[in-house]
Amino acid sequence: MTRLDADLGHIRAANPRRGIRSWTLISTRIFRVHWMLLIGAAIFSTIALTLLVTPWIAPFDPSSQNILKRLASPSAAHWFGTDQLGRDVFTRVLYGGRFSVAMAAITLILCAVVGTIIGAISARAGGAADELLMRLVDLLVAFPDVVIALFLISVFGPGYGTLIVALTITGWTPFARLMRGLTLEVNTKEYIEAAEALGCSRWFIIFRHIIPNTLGPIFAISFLRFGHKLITVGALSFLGLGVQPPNSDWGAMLADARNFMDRMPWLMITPGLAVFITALSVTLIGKGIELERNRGRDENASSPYLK
Amino acid sequence: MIDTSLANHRANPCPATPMLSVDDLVKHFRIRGRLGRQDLVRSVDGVSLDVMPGEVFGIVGESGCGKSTLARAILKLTPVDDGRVLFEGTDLATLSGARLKSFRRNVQIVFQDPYAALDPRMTIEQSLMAPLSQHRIGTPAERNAAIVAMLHEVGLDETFLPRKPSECSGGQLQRVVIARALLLKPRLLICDEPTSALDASIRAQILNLLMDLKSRFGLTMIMISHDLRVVRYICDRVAVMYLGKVVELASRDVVFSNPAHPYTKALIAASMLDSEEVGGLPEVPEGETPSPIRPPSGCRFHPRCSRREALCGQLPPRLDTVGGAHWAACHFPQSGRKPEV
Amino acid sequence: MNVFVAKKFVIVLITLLIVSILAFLVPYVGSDDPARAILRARTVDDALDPAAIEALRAELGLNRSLIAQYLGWLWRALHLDFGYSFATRTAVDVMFVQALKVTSLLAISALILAMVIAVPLGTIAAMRPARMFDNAVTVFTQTLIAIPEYWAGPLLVLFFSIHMGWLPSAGWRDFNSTILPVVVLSLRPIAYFTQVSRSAMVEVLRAPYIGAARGRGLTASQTLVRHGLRNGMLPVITMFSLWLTSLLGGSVVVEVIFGIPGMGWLLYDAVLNNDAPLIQASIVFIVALAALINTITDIGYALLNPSVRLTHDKA
Amino acid sequence: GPKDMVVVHYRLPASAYAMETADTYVLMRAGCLETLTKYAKDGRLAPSLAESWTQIDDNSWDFKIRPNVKFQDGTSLNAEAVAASLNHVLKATTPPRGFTPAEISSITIVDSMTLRISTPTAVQLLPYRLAGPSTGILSQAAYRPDGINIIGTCTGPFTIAKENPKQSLQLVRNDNYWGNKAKLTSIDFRFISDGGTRVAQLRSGEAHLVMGIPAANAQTLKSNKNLRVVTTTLPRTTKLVVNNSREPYKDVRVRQALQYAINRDEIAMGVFEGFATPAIGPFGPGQPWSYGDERAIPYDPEKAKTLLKEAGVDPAKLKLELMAYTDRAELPVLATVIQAQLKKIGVNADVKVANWPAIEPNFRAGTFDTGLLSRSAVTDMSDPSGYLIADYSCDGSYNLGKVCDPKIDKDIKDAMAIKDDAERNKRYRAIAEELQAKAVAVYLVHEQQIDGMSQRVRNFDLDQLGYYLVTEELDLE
Amino acid sequence: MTSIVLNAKKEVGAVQLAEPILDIRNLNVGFARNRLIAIDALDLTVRRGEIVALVGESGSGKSMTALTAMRLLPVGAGIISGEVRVHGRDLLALPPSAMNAVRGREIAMLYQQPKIMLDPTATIGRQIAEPLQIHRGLSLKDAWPHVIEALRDVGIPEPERRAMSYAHQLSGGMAQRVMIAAALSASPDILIADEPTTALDVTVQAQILKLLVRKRDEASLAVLLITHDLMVVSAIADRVAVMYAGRIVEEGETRAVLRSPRHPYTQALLRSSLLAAEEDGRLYAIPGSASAARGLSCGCRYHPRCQAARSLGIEERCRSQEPSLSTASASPGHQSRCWGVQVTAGGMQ
Ligand SMILES: Nc1ncnc2c1ncn2[C@@H]1O[C@H](COP(=O)(O)OP(=O)(O)OP(=O)(O)O)[C@@H](O)[C@H]1O
Ligand SMILES: Nc1ncnc2c1ncn2[C@@H]1O[C@H](COP(=O)(O)OP(=O)(O)OP(=O)(O)O)[C@@H](O)[C@H]1O
Ligand SMILES: [Mg+2]
Ligand SMILES: [Mg+2]
Repeated sequence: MTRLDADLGHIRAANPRRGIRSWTLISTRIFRVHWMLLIGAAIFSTIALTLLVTPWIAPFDPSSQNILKRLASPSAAHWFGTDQLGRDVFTRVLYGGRFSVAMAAITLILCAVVGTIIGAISARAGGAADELLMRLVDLLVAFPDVVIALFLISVFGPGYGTLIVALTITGWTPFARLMRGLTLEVNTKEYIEAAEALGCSRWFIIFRHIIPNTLGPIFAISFLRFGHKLITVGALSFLGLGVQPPNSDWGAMLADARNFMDRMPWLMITPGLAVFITALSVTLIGKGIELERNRGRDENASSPYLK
Repeated sequence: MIDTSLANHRANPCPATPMLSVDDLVKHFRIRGRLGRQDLVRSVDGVSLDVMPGEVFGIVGESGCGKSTLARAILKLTPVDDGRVLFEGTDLATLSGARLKSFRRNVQIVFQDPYAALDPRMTIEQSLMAPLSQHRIGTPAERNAAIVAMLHEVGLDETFLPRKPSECSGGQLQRVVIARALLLKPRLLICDEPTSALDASIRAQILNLLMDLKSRFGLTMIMISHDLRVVRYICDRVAVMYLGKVVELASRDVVFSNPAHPYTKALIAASMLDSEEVGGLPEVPEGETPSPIRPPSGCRFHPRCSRREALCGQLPPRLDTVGGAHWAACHFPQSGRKPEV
Repeated sequence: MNVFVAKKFVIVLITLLIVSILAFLVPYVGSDDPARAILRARTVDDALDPAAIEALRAELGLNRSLIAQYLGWLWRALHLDFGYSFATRTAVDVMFVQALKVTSLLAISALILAMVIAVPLGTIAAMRPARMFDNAVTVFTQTLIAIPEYWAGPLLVLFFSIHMGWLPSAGWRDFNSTILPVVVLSLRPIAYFTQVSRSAMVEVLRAPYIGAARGRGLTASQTLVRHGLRNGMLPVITMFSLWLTSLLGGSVVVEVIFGIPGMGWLLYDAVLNNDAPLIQASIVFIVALAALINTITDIGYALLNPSVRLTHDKA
Repeated sequence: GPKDMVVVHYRLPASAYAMETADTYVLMRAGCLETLTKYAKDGRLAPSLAESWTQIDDNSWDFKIRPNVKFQDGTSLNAEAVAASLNHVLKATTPPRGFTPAEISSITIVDSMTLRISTPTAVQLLPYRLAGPSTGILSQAAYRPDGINIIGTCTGPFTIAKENPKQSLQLVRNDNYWGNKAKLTSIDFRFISDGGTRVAQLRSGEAHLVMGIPAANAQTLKSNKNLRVVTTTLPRTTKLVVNNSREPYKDVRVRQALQYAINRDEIAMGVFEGFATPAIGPFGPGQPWSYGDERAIPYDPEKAKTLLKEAGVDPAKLKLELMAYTDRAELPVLATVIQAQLKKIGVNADVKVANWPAIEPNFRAGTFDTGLLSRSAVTDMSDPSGYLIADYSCDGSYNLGKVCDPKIDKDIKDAMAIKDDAERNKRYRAIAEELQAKAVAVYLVHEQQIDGMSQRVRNFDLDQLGYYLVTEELDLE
Repeated sequence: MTSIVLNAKKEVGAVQLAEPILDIRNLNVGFARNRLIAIDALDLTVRRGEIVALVGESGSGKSMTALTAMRLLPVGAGIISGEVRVHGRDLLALPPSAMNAVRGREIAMLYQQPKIMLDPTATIGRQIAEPLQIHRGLSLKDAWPHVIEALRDVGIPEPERRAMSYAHQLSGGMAQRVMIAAALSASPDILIADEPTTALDVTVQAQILKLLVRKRDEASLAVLLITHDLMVVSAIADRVAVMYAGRIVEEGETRAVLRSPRHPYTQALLRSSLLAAEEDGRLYAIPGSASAARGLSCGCRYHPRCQAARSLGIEERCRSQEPSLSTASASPGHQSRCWGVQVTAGGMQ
């Protein structure tokens, strides 16, 4: 042992380090990702895969009725029991999930694309255009997304197109805000100025500097918003404005189940749990990405001033 | 080598046409607080100067006096409000597209903070490759060779190519930044405080490097600094700025030995250049540089000036010659010894 | 300053004008005839009398041209007369004020509850970032974000009202009846406020002036109270106002689940009934209120954070 | 102790208690609003604010106003007050059906306690119409220019002390009531539109009496020892409207095939949880003009197939469109059940679900095959003629099925002209049989009103029309 | 100009044996995680009414020394051994609560960037009042006259109005004056100033330094002035300690150290910091970098860069053995840590 080690060992004794948390270490050592990201990704990919192969693995036809076996409790045949028409709830949760998750994904991607483009334009254009766009964002924030969706549905009638448009109209704002902020921030960086001074083209600056430096946060927020989208899609269905019967999704199943709430709590617990777990898994992914990005920075260092 | 190049410029201090001339340049920033109210920051407020081919032109002044803004305007990195910048006779305002691009090859800048000047996500190699590929210089193989050669030129080697900026020290990064600027073989290099973020020992290394490169590449340089020692060592001519204006402009020796403007004098005194003499604290003007948002009327230095008179608060002095190539913006310039060259 | 205020005022007015035009058009673009919708809401008989529909259209002025209707509406609106709700025949402003009272009580209680929980949580997490407690708080907030209100609401009712019989399951009468909706509505704000106050606090606690305060002899807790919280609260305040603006339109889901006569329910009904005056007025009202809240926040923010104050009296 | 009861009503007042609207039902059910006549338990007409009435000639009736009745604000009830009330509703932009200027020519004061109502044509049923909530009587103070004031303006056993908009009415006993004094001292009369929430209020003990229990919950409530579920058969039938003007449904055999293809028991059980009666025809059992279950149509898919074959319709090629609106929660479910049942005779049904405003235009335009409809045969009078004319006469205002049969038209007209009640009802019954035989629509179930209450509730006795919910007799143990 | 210095010297001479206020003994501080010893067996004394300058290039451990004395070390840093005595009491042995009572009362600190050292949301008056509230138990109201007085004392015009303003309304120089007022408001005995003028304009730098000198003279304040600027040292310091890679390599009276530096590092530092052209027209730059010294476990930390060792031919000794801090010249208290000095005994050229 060198003198350095001996001396520093002295600190170690005085300053006992916290114990090694092995499970988080496995995640960071083996997979090189934040453990939240790992857990979220594991859950979400399982869910996504299950929903993808639902038509092949679902034990029943989602609309086959059996009045005699209605409102049955969970059993070996019906894992989540049956609903008031004797349909298999497990099957319906799977099929409902296909709709919920697909709807959330479609609107999310639209929101991300629209919002990112508008945000970037707003930041680069500046001036009146910027002011106008940001006022628009303020305006949209003042209305709950469900209410705006309601307006649109009242105008254009219910339907998947309306639903997607409604959720996109209200959903692009966080992306635009974030992108605008990021672009403005990156724009002030000296390396952008340096690239300009070097005669690099605008596209080079956008694609090599701005996008790589903004994509990470956009990616993280996309996952964080995914959960939100899933819940909003469900809310509209819950209010009877989303998915149209005889199709069903998690929100609509919850609305139906409310009438049987006390008699068959399973009917309400399972679709809700499905929304919850799916939303949680994606937000964990988003949070994981965010924490991962910040890991190197001293973001995580605690304050030296409060000992 | 350096000696000869310096000697060259000394021999012919004033060739007929300036390489760069800045003509009554004005740059005001509009700023707005959260609760509104627009303010004008008069960062550069009527600056004129000429830079001759081959010389090292120094710009000194305290923080916020507009040095960097002037540099950015010269590089056409920021639009100007008034005045012109001519590079070899061409008005920068007329440049765009391909002509702007070729101007970019002629004038380059080295920034103060090397960490900020390099994209943290790019490797050194990518950062160095960008100017060459953007200007379509050479084949990929030639570009590689040029990059490696330039790294050696600045005292680094190819082991730095795959590194990210976070894996290098400040001094090393500043060398990379210099290498990147020189890859385009510019004729004018603007150094905006290239050493102020660096340690004293590294500062000397970088300045040595810059002087080496200047002679090897035949560069004309503008050296921006608030450190009079750097300016005294490196520059041929010096402009002193105060609150967006040039207050004194002369050859280095004249400025240091016979400053005409009281601010220049104060700056030299406060910098405590002659340190071998263990001495006390110098007498310095009271107060601090006012905000460029509401600069004082008349001579901008007058509230702090020990020699002020009524006139100073009313009439802004013009930058006028006080003897040959020695210019000062002062109503009552110091009438001192004649410059001893 | 005055120029700025005037300018801001003009911007708000122009926004309101544009919004009012859009708002005005909304009920007329739809497929459903307002007169029909109203009549359906009023009568017990499923069959609607065509003569009655016509009479109602005439009474409501729906036969006039859109421009005439808009100008008439705007003129009355300028006199603060927003007309009567088609469906309920009550003065729109009266309904609006009633609903707004309820919603603001609901929203502000939920947000204050969220603050009370979130700020200490965020602060404690920020004191030792990336440690156990912080990670637990992060997972906790993610969990809250992932809980749908329309699931949490019925579940809480199932447990607290139906099984235990402790709390009312719906309505907006007394203190007890507000507990469940406020709690459900506060779930997401708790999560977001915690996240914001945590990251703000991490920043603030590492700020040099905290160290300088310790250097003057303040204890850790004195420093936290005197210099930490105030600075750390700033982003939370911004977030508070953002949430408040967005909850002005009511939380539709919570209000519908718990039968709370607030803005969300009002708007929901208005849209379902195609109640033109109500839709129009509430859009304009909400935008105006949002502008008001934004301004108040700006001022409040300036009071707390002097560096954004108007004064530029640099020495 | 103080008898304070919580009653939950399923529908919110939507029109600020305007007298021509359904909001008057709320006032009536709250034990506040009273009418000149009322229905007795046996469905016959009984005196209320009118002591008696006599028909003067074909076109006019005299009503003797009950003496010594005071409005809750202290003013006295007299012919003038009644005339003012009735004239008010008559003058509304959209007066209630059966009490419009077209049907009432004048209301005159004969003396201070006698009122004469004249009609342009002979109307046998006028006294019945005066039992409808819209013809309820309020004091002068109720009629304000900005709407109806409901506080202290009724004559009923309960006074509205306070209104919490969209939430509840605070009722207190009217100690000056002209009839028997109410047993309860005060009532919290709440409005909750969500069925699940209403049930939760009952389950949690917050409410004592809940009007309108969703069928889905009734069974659970029934099994709860502390609760009681009371059903009342409503004059409301859920039917499958068939577009009589469209191929191939023009053919009576095709419509009959649909009648046989549907298993009404399964629907009543599965969709309505047993809280509905399988339909026997257009009118449910227990109404004076309904026939027994002898004409109920059995579930017979084989017969349905045969009928289709006879009509020359290939079930596999029949792409039947089935509309259902969401405003009644059970209809979409019902649609999926019918879809499954039709599948058994080889017919593929295409279910289309939307809210009523989106469905209605299709009904009106006749651009549909079949659609579900929940329809009440009587609204505010004990006579089905309005329903029959609107729904089944050629130019009926609500003839969604596009039924047009001159014989039916004539039968209805003839029946209405008959003065004798018994005879008239017999003719209505015959029309009902005819409708069933001609399969103008497929009648599915007769709906029931399901009300739930705590075992402590006494003397709850809701009438078929659902008018009298809170009465002076209602009590809490 | 020179006269000021001579005056100062005279006084120092007079109080040569003044009591030590801050006495750092054999201090070792390190970062276990980075395997780095930041301060290595450091001894340093600051006496009453004396300005001691601590110089050295970036990363040599100057700030760590200051923070250790304040016991405000960054996370991960640990004190391995040593004592920091103030008035003879070892601060490192105090319980944390007792340390709160010492900070601001006995020992205070000034930082490099005054503007970010002030809470942006509190008036500067409040912040100056804090030490009075904490240490003297005064209410804000009672403390206020002292606050105004303190502001006036550090040369801020219109102190009544300024006390109510916020950090962002101040210029850098003014903010540093406020920081001085806050640091000194509970009249501590020693002020540790960590590069107090680096972020300021040169004309303002002289004003701030003047203020420190005045405080030393008027209040017999002991000042530990951390800087990398030798010109500042020469202008105001009574004594100077040169730090290299965590340890003191030379120490003595300012005039003696700067006029006749003994340690090769001090010499090189002096030579390079002047930025004056050498004979060849180039600037002198210290070869190599200091970071290498951190890895060394024995020998002189400077030996990889030391030309003197090579020219004297004592490289072997320098590599393997650690020189001790020993008297280097006739000047009293002038010591250096160099084999070369000890070998030649008379000093080097
Ligand atoms: N983008 C900008 N927007 C607003 N004001 C600006 C902007 N850039 C510079 N300024 C202001 O212009 C003035 C001059 O700035 P500049 O950066 O040119 O000074 P400088 O002499 O380079 O100072 P330093 O020595 O600190 O680098 C300063 O007051 C600064 O605040
Ligand atoms: N938080 C930290 N974590 C790890 N190492 C640190 C930390 N702070 C300082 N160090 C290390 O401790 C050593 C001494 O640092 P210190 O800040 O005392 O240097 P300094 O002499 O004040 O330098 P400067 O002139 O740049 O302020 C350096 O090598 C530095 O890298
Ligand atoms: Mg600059
Ligand atoms: Mg330091």
